[in-house]
Amino acid sequence: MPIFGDVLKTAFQKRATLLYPFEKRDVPSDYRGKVEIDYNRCVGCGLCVKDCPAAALELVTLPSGNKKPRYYLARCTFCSQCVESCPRKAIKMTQFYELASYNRRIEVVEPCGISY
Amino acid sequence: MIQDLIDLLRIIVFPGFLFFAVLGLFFEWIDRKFYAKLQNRVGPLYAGPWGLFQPFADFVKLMAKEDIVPEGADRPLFSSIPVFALALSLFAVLFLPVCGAQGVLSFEGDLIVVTVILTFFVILVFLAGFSSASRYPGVGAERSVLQLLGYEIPLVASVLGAAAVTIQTEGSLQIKSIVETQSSWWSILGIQALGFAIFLLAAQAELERVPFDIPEAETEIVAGWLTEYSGKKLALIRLAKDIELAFLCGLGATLFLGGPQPILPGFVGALSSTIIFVIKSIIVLLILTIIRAAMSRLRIDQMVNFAWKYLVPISILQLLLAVMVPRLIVI
Amino acid sequence: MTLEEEIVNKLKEKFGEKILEAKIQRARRIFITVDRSTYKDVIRFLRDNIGVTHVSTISGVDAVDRFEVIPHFSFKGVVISVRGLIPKDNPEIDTISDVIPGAFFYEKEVHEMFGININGHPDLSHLELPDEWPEGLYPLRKDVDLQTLLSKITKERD
Amino acid sequence: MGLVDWARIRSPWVIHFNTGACNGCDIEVVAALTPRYDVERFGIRLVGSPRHADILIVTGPVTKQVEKRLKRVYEQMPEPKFVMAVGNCCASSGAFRNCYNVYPGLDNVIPVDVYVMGCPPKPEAIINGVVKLIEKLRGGAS
Amino acid sequence: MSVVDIPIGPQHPAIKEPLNITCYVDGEHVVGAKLRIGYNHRGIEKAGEYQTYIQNLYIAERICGICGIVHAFCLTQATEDIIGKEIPKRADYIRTIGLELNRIHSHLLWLGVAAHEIGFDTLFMYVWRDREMVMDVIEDFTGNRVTYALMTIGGVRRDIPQEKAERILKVMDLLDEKVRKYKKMCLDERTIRMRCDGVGILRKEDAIALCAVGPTARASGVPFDVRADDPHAAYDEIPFRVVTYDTCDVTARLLVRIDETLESISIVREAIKRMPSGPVRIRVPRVVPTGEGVGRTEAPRGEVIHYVRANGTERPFRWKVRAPTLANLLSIPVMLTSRGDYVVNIADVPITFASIDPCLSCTDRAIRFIDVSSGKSWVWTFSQIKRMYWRD
Repeated sequence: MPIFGDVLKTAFQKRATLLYPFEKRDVPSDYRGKVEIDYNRCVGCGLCVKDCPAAALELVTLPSGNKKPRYYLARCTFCSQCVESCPRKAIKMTQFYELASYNRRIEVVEPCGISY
Repeated sequence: MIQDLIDLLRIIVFPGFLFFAVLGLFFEWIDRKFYAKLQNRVGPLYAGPWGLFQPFADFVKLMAKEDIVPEGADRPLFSSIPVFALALSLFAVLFLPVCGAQGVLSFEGDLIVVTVILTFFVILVFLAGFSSASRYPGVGAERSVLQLLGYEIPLVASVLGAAAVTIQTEGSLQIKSIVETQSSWWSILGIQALGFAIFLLAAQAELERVPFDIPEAETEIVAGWLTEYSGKKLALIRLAKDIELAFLCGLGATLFLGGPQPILPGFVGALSSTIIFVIKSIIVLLILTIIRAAMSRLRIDQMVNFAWKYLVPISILQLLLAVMVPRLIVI
Repeated sequence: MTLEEEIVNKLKEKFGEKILEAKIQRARRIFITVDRSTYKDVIRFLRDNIGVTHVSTISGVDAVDRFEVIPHFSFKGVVISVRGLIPKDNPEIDTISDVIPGAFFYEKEVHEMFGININGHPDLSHLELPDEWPEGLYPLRKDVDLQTLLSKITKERD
Repeated sequence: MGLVDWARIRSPWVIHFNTGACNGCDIEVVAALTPRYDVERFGIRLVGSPRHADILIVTGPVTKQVEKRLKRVYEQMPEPKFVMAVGNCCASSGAFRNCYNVYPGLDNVIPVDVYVMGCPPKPEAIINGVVKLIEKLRGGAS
Repeated sequence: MSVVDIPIGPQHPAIKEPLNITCYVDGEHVVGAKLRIGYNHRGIEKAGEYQTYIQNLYIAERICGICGIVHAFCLTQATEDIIGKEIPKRADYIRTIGLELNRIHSHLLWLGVAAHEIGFDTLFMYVWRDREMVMDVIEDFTGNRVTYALMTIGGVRRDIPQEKAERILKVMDLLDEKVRKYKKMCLDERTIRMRCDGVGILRKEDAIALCAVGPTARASGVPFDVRADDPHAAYDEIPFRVVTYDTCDVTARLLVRIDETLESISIVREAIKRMPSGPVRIRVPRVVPTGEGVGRTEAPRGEVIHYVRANGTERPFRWKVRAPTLANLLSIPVMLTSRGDYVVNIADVPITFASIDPCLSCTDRAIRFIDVSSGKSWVWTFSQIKRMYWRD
């Protein structure tokens, strides 16, 4: 029973556990987390909306008449296709991954208040 | 009058019900924590210091939860089993010599009562399974009885083996005299080492722990006979099982490790003997936990096979040896 | 002669005009088109004379003017796709699960999704989608609109 | 904070139900149990029987076929009970929005207490969701 | 004793996915099994016809969370066949690395789950602890632990820079040692062998007749591996061994997977060593010309095949997916039915079922089936199938 030895050895090893909420690991620099849209660079071409596999981006018309994407966090698949599709490099993936929420409907990024 | 009060306190508080309830929860914590340690984890951490109150939190939470009796279950039987289980395990611990060589209850032949109690647990499990009127508990109950057929004889044989010397020298089947016999020489140090190993395996089966957690095999029959229990009933059953764990560890320590006997003679006193008893029980518990961590679950047919092919013959052999060897030495 | 050409030649030799089209698309990919009347014979021939035993899957296609059933066989790395053509007005085809037992589930799948009858299949009973799925609605047919299907399951999509 | 509330937030037992997920979230939920993350620190145990559970962890978009079972498991759980939706296809139907056999979100079927967004969420994010749920319990207690 | 039916699932601790196996049980012996899947049926194939190829790439990845990259690869392979453009060599190598890292993680995952099924939680914990190393590498390389979003039509989306390649190699070395240790453990540990030897037998002729794929087939002695038979990506340039065992039981499947993990480790090392430099993707038009293509690869669970029919638009005309589990499910009732000397216990059901490494989310993507054959009639069906097959 070779595992007996391993089991006993493990008793004297350092824990492998990361005490998560108190200790955090760095996520890789190109981790695909929550999407961030730079509304100042966005020209509202709608390419990202067209390519989004989950309809997480939706084009809305602002009072100024400009079109901008609205971002639904609860639909996003974090595939970063929109980053690739954007001709103006206005979209980027952040490393933010702690995305628990009590209400999915409030997790929407609105392009309001910004006029291009 | 005063004596009655002291006796009552002895039964209810120390070293009776309350002490063993706390000890049972403490043992569960040690078991979980050490199991986690063996798996390179940390285990419960945030309930009290080092998660010490984790089993207590589980117990309180379950007590406060909604209690559901499944439709179609035999209601009176289903509801009374947790109480019976708790009562039985609390009754059993009264025999353990926690402080001093004598338990709260002690009389000639109490060892026999203890072995009978061990069998009663299984009967309760069986009834619990069948009163649930559900498939998984039914299978679990069936398995627990099948399993009992496998480990009952080795368990009794190992217990009797430990008592063999006492029977011959003192003609007594009392736990007290077994403890006293071991004042200079622990049973485990002689031929009883084999008996101790058999006792550990049988205890593991009695407690339904890996590799013998067949009646409540999680991946096969969900939670076995426990599947339909919830809320207070589950809390009581879990407490009963914890106390049973403490009881079997204590019994192992009593029969094989000299119980509350001091490690060095002349180190006596009520408190220290309690501490010694607990420490020895913990040693037994740690061994049980290592067994649990280092094996996979057997199948019921393999378990019965293993028990009858190896465990029973070996246990009878060790019983014979235990009876013969001292006699040879005496002659 | 490569393995692909060999297979195609053998088939052409045996069935001649009945092979409507035989195309080697690229290395290890063969597409053969037959009518449903010769479909089963071709597959039997593939098993008996060439030694094909493995069917990877059966794709059903609703090609608007006709149905196609395309079993993809795998033989020494070559994917042989045999296209059986089925007219729309009479959607049925012979089973191949008595020739290659592994086709058992795939034929059920084709039946369920396209409503193509598989003649001689041992078990086509109750194959529809969820129990409350309406009779005669085959989700992968082209005339079934996605929006209608979506509206069947959900009232509200936000 | 009473004793019961103290116990409740320290002993959440979870049951896991896959309602048609791609398995991505499932393995991340299981990964949260393993040594690197070890949610047993919080007193969390993964139990098999809904009768023993406090928190129902649901992964995946809810398919038509699984709906009845999901409701039954939810009903079998004793009060108080909580639901955690892991993954974005559970929160809304996510990438499966065009699939005809999928409900657009778990809250169309049973009430949800906390959503963990991600596709799939990292085990850390799942623990984060558990912590949020515990906060909610604590908030509900006071 | 009369025959009792025990339903396992769709919510069951042993099976993390919704599925219902009804076992017909006589005492502790299983005399028949009935499968009912479809709890995972989402309707992806229909959705695929309404989405562009680019969107389909990501939904393909979510057919299955464990072997998602395989489905994305098959879709790109089939689509590239239609487009008819060669993709850069470096992309082929990166795809191979992605596929093999996926296989390592999947097999380790399986090993842990199998240990859990037989009640060996400690081994489960150890394996999953070490699996985290692969997950870290994958996260570092692709940006997510599970969904890689690596494949795209015309290449891959991420390059492997030198420092990442070195990190991968370092982890491969560590892992190599660990996996060898697990192999020894599984071979020597008595309780594991007791639970796995002679359990879930699928004879070679049955495996061929029922078209089993992947490790299930290879454990029955059928050397069927798409990577070797139908080389794609960089598999034709990297030498590797097709692992087969012929004891046909769960132990064989266990060992096939462990050995394949070792093979995969060596493939990853070799691929990184031989990787040419150059671009990793070519631009392809959004509109795919009319045509059809078959994409095929070896997933950790077996052969995956995608059939794509294009009609000259941005959306596929038909997209058909077949996941390996569906091919292997046909073998499950055979493995789970006691016949003659071969006895199946209830306790064997989870490990036998797990031994094909079921991944139902792929299987159910578009279809559900109900195998209505009960224990007895299955035996009949099975013998009939055999008679049909071995008719001469």
